[in-house]
Amino acid sequence: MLNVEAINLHYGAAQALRGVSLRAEPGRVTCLMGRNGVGKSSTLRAIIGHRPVSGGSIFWEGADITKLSPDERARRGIAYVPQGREIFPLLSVKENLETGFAPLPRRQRTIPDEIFELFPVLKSMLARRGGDLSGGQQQQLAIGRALVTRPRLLLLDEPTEGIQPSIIKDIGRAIGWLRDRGDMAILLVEQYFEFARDLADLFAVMDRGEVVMGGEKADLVESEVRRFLTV
Amino acid sequence: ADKPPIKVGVLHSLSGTMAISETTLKDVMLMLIEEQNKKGGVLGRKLEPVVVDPASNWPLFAEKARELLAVHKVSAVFGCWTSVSRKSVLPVFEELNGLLFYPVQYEGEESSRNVFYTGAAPNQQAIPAVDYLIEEGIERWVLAGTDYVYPRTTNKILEAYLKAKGVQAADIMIDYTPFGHADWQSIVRDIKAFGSAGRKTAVVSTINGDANVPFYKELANQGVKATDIPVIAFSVGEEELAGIDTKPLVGHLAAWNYFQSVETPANAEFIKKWRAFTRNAKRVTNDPMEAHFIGFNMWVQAVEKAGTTDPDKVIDAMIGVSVPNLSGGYSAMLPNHHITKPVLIGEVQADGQFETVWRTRGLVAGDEWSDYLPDSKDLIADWRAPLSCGNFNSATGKCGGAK
Amino acid sequence: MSRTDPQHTQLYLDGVCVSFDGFRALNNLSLIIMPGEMRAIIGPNGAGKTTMMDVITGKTRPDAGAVLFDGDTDLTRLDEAGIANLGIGRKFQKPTVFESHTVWDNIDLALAGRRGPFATLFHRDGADDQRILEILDVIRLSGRRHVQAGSLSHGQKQWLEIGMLLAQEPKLLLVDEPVAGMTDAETAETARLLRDIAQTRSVVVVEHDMTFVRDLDVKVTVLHEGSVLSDGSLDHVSADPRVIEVYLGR
Amino acid sequence: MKGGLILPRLDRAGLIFGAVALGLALLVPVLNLAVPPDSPFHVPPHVVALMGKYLCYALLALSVDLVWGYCGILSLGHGAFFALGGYAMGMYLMRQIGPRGMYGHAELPDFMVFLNWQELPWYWLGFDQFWFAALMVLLVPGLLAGLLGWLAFRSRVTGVYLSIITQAMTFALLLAFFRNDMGFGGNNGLTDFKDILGASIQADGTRSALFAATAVALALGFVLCRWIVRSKLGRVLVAIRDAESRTRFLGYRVERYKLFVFMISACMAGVAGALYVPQVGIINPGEFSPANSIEAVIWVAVGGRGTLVGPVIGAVLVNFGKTVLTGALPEVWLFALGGLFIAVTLFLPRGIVGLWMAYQHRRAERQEAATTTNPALSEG
Amino acid sequence: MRMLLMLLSLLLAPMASADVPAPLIDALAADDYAAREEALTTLTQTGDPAIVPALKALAEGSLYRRLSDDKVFVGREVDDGVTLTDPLTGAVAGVQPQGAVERIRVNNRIRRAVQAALGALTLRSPEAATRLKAAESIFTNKETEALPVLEAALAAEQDDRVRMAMRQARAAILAAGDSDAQTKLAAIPLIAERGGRPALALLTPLATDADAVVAEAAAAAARRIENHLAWAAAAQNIIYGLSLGSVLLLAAIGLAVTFGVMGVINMAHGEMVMLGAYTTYVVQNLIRTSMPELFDWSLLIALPLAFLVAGGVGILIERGIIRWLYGRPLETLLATWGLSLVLQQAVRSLFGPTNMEVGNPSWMSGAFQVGEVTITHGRLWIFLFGLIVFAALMVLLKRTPLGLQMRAVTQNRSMARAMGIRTARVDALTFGLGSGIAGLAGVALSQIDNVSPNLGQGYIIDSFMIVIFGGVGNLWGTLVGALSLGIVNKLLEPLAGAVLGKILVLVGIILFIQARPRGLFALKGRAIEH
Ligand SMILES: Nc1ncnc2c1ncn2[C@@H]1O[C@H](COP(=O)(O)OP(=O)(O)OP(=O)(O)O)[C@@H](O)[C@H]1O
Ligand SMILES: Nc1ncnc2c1ncn2[C@@H]1O[C@H](COP(=O)(O)OP(=O)(O)OP(=O)(O)O)[C@@H](O)[C@H]1O
Ligand SMILES: NC(N)=O
Ligand SMILES: [Mg+2]
Ligand SMILES: [Mg+2]
Repeated sequence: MLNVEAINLHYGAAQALRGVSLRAEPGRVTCLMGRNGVGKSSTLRAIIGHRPVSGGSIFWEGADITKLSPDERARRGIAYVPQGREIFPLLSVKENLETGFAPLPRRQRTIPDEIFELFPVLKSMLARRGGDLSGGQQQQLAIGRALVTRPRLLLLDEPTEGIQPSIIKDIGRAIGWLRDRGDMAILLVEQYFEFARDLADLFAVMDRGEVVMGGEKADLVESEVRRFLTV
Repeated sequence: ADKPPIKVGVLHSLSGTMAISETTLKDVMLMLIEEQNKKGGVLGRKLEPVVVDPASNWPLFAEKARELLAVHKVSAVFGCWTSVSRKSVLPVFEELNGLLFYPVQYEGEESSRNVFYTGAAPNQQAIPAVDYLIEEGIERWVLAGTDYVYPRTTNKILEAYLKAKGVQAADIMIDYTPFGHADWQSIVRDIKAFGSAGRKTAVVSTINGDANVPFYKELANQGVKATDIPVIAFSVGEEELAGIDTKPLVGHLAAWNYFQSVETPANAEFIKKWRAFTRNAKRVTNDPMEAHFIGFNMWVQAVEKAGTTDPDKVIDAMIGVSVPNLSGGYSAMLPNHHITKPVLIGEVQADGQFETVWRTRGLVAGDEWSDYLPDSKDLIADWRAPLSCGNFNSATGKCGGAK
Repeated sequence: MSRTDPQHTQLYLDGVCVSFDGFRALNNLSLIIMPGEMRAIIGPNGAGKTTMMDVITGKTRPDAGAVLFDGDTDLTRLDEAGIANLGIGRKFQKPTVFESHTVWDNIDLALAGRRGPFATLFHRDGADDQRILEILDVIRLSGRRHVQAGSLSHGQKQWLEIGMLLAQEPKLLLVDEPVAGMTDAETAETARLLRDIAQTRSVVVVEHDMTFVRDLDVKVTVLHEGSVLSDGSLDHVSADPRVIEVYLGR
Repeated sequence: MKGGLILPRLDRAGLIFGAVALGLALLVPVLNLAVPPDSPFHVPPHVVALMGKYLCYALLALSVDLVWGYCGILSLGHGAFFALGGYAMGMYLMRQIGPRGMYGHAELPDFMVFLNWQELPWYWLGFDQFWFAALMVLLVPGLLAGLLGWLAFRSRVTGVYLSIITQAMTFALLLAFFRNDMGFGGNNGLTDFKDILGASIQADGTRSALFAATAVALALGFVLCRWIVRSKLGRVLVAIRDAESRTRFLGYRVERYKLFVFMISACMAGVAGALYVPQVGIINPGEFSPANSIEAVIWVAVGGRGTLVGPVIGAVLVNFGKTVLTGALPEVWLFALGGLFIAVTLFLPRGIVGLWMAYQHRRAERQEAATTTNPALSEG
Repeated sequence: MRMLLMLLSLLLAPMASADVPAPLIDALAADDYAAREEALTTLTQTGDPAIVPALKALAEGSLYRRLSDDKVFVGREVDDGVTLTDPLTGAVAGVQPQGAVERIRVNNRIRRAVQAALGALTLRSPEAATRLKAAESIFTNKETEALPVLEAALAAEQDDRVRMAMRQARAAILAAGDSDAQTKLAAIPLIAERGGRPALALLTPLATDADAVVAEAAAAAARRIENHLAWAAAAQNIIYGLSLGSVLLLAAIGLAVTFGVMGVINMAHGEMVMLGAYTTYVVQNLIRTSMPELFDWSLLIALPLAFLVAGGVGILIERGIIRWLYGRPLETLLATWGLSLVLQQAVRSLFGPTNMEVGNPSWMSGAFQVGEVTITHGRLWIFLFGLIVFAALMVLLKRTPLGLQMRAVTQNRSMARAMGIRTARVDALTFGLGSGIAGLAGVALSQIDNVSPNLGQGYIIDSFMIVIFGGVGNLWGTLVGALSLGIVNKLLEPLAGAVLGKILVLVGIILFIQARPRGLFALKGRAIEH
């Protein structure tokens, strides 16, 4: 169970997050929405540890991880699919996937077949350099790579960006399947409203660095949310 | 006792490429000054060394020379190794009327009123060395050098000299390499090939500094023995040998004016003091150190003679000063600001020392303007009044160019 | 299609092939854009859409085929700058802006104008302020104009790049996934903007967002494995079973 | 109203800088020549020479910064342009010696005489004329930079590849000038100069004049650089530095821009070298050594890359430090200098000027943060 | 059977039984070199093999004069003096303190005379190899006086190879002397058969012999040999090139990790090499003083230590300095430059500025001959070592999880952390690895170059050049780049000279980079744009 409690985050003197609080639970999908530049990615960066928070705390599985390094967080079962893919450009597709072995004990160091079922194109391009892939292929690789680590918390930053419709549907199904397995908490940042609505169990809407609305899906009033997503 | 000390500048590179050779000279100067102070200094005043580091950087040499003379107002400077460093500081010494003692064998072709050349001129090293080898029956010659002025000039002189002795051009091979040349495989092979023509061959090496170690290592590896093709070097002394395993090199030669192995009481004393000063029972001595020893003692004597450190007076007093050298005998300062020295040929021994196998009967007077170069054979230097000229042309009867 | 006369076309691609170490990214691709036409290009990931833009803008040289601009200019002989100066502007799939320049300077650099070193050296500052302000307004970044572009969020960079494209005033715009990472409202806004632009120039848009493509309301070309799989109206191609199979999914 | 928050302030600093340089050009000669030696305000001649040398280095650093700081071309061979300018000047100075050389030869420099050269090589012709030498000071480095740049930028050699070939260039020149057969005096180089423009090179007046000329050249170089970087061309350069290929897609011919600044920068370095030689009295191949070029880059980094004041401050400071330390701590000064370089990188990531800029920047940001409620606020 | 032959040959030896009078040997202790040489001549004229030990001792400098009675002994230095043995009988004559004996000095002339004398004397040695060497020695010295001894030995010789060598030696003497045309003509094929430069040196004067037939035959033979030598020289140049290339490879390969993989412009790389060389020195020094018998192992002991020392220092550097500079690659130039100054000065302060002596173990010394091509052992080992290091590094980077992590971290540090890779550890290990390899290179370089504080400076430019030439980030490029630059260098050197050759190589690199702006093995495709 992830508990983000009133975190602040600064870029230099500019404050990007103001008292953001969030929750993510195993077996459920938390969906984070908001316009461009409101701080969604910043929130995920704070959770994985790429940026230090300047206030507040982050708890994961009961422990305070606010001060831990990103690799330690990864070892505790948090995986991250960043916006912009962040593929290792000169590593082959296979090697990109194998970087996910780092936090695993030796006997678990295999690439799960589900990944190739979900993204068949990766299987056919194992030897190609990650940087040579098309944008959408890279996005698929980034998701696959995160799954290799067998995470218990999956952070997805706009995972459908640049992906063809059929695979978006597959990803939706996959996320649903992972959720239904019940052992994984999923925090999803998504602009694509329908996709988010279909998957979310919990939601939070951000504006200007703050969470302005949030709660159970049942409480979600579509028009209210849409208000925060319009320009 | 309260008289202000006399400052003495020490201008040797303590860092950079030349530190390897020059640092020792700085230490020797400190030792000589300390010794002199124990004897009560000069003119009843203590000597105070001013050490600076020109860092093997030639313009920095000029800057530091200026600093020594203009800021520290030193009475004399002992320094430089490479010719270019000397060339760099020369105008400074002339402008500010300072005294420089230059302790390293060099190409000659220079005489400045403000510089005293205590190292060998070509006729005090190269020519006798070649004479020795001719006597040994050498007929083919490899002149191998680092590509800079000293080897170029020395080899020009030697080439002219050898040809004057009847050696054919085909029997002379000249080869230049860059500073710090490290891969000698081909050149050693070529030397071997040149030397296997059935006539006795020797290598005259003006290879400088760092390049020597890999050169000798390659000689050893390719099995070039002194009995087959001896190498005679002008820049390889005890310090350089200290970095090489000399067992395979026994018998190769060097020409100097001093070897550590020279058995004179003065030398034994010097070595003892040096080892005590450096607190190292194995420290070696070498020729430029001896040159500083001579130069320093000459300066002390000249200052005592002049009764002042005033440069003009000391410069005049220097000529004719004569002090014991370490190889046996007295070296005297000549009117051309070069000195008289014995020339010794030594063979490398397994312990890294040289054994003298030949020496000139008497002392050889340093000849600044070579007799073997067409444009300099008419020139002489004589800094005594009334001539007082560094490049007097005896053919035209005029003192050329410089003041 | 490859028989068509290139004359009077804005962009003319015929039989273009590109391969990377044996992998055929473009396979005998032919495509024609007429002046003032807007075309949407869709197709599976890896179909070759970005590669096609690389070929048009001179980033990648085709192994074979003709690429003509304005009916007669052979683009394969020109370098990137030369092509850009013909009036071909591009927005990249991954937003690329000058990170250490301000938002303002990014637009300023993109503004149409002479591109030579001496022209820029003697360029009078302030002459284009009005135009820059207009563009900033359109992309809603006026308030951040003095901020370094590197500190923009992902979506803001997308907008900035669109702004740079506008500033360039090209004859042909190549827009690779303009709405990725935008909210639905922004997506609609972008579609409107592109339609405006297309009044006066030719536009090629690549997108996976079908709502957006529908909003554009133009002819759609579907690429697959480096060549055209199908084209026509969105409704037409959406009904094509092959398109559903490889792209839209069920 | 553009150019961010920092540049306008640097601008003022820039103006101040120009004024200081010109002031020095006047003041130092006056303090040297007109003030009696026993006055505390007297500047002794050796200090004039030293300061002149620093300012030459400063001009070199400025030229390095123009290409590195603003265009991302890390040249590890700028010392070559400096040295070529120096050699051009040195050749002029050699010719001025005339028959006053050791051998009294009317035309041939001494080093040619004793290596048996019979006549002056063709490439020495014309150097007896100051205007010709001055032209060569600009032309030779400029053309070499043009050739290398044309080759390299055209085929898009960038980053470390470019750095290393510039290094290869200076290293090759080092070896070439080393060769006595080249006719540039081999390792000893050119020395023993006597006159420049008819004035004795050792006269205090000449020294002061040379110093003043250097200060003026530095001020001019500064103004030139400032003009370039503040123009739209300057912004294109920075764009090239940060995203070269993106700049191309906007229609800028990157190679022309690079060539333009590279050549200008080489000419500036050449001028610096030309002013350096009469003040230090020697030019030899050592100036081509790659270490010298690296050092110039380091002055820039110490002072602050991508600012124009930075390189000047860096060059003067590092060289002043060297002067002091090689005299005061001859045995350990390398520890101090090396330590300084490490410390600057670690603690002053943007150099000395960067420190000041960071302070200004923080202040500005705080002000901005105080007036705006939300940084993420966009108009919409 | 062999015993029998040996006895036979001893009996046949004409002068073997003659007793050598001791005063002849004592005369070797004469005052000056000329007198000593004369004494030597007299001594060798006895032709008695019994003087061989004395001659060998003389050449090696272990012949002593006892001051008390001017008698000459073979001496061996021991702790408290010199152990003397009688040069003829081998009887021990006690230990004398250092001051009581004096070493008999020799010069090259005496060494040469001894060598020639030994050549003749050892023609009847029981060892075939020694006889072969003696024959070879006569071939090169061509001393007419050796002819009778040689002919006698030839008559008794049974070993085919030795016989051949002796016949060639005989031919050499005859051809060099003023024999008749017939004899010379007979000698020419034999000499030609031996081949090589010494043969050529013999044939060249014969080619201008008064006798036209002799001249013709000699000229033809000389041409054949010259032809053969030209081929050999070409092969030799290639081998030199490979050898130089392997030195460059070793120097550069560590940089291929710190610079090529990590992107650190590591100006202190040369100093890591230097640390490796100094480690070798320290190891050898310890071995010399405490366990001289281990000397031949010194390099093998030094290798892991040099790796650890340089690698350890590398890790300290990474943790202390480099790690703050990721993302600012150009600034690593500044910091590592400073570092290299500090390290050089530190070594200078610690060990002094002069060269340190690092010896070659016996297996690294000398050379062997393949036809006319000489291969020195040291160079061969360095070549093999370079390849081994290369292969090991390749396996580590491409086949191990650590290697994968190293590459991942340097390509995208923050994403690597998010994947759970301990970037701090991996960074330290990568830099340590590159530095450690540089240390290994130092061990190898200590065998052929100066061990001084400037050691590293000599290699840093070449190393960068090679990594760039091969293509940054491509190990194969570094390998091929180093070897090909080595070969090109060595092919140019005989044509243009060392200085001009080097300039041409540099210009070549500049032009090459125009053609391949990202090096020999440039990475292509989109991937590199990131
Ligand atoms: N590296 C950075 N430096 C400075 N400011 C930054 C940086 N990254 C983001 N910001 C600022 O922080 C704010 C929040 O950015 P963030 O990336 O979290 O937005 P987002 O909600 O993910 O937007 P988008 O939908 O466009 O991805 C933005 O105003 C942005 O300008
Ligand atoms: N340098 C390269 N080496 C190998 N394969 C490459 C290279 N560049 C592109 N490819 C391949 O070419 C194909 C076409 O890529 P492209 O980027 O054009 O696709 P796309 O249609 O833009 O896809 P997306 O919708 O995912 O952006 C992909 O399969 C990609 O992996
Ligand atoms: N003077 C010398 N040896 O350079
Ligand atoms: Mg985002
Ligand atoms: Mg694409």
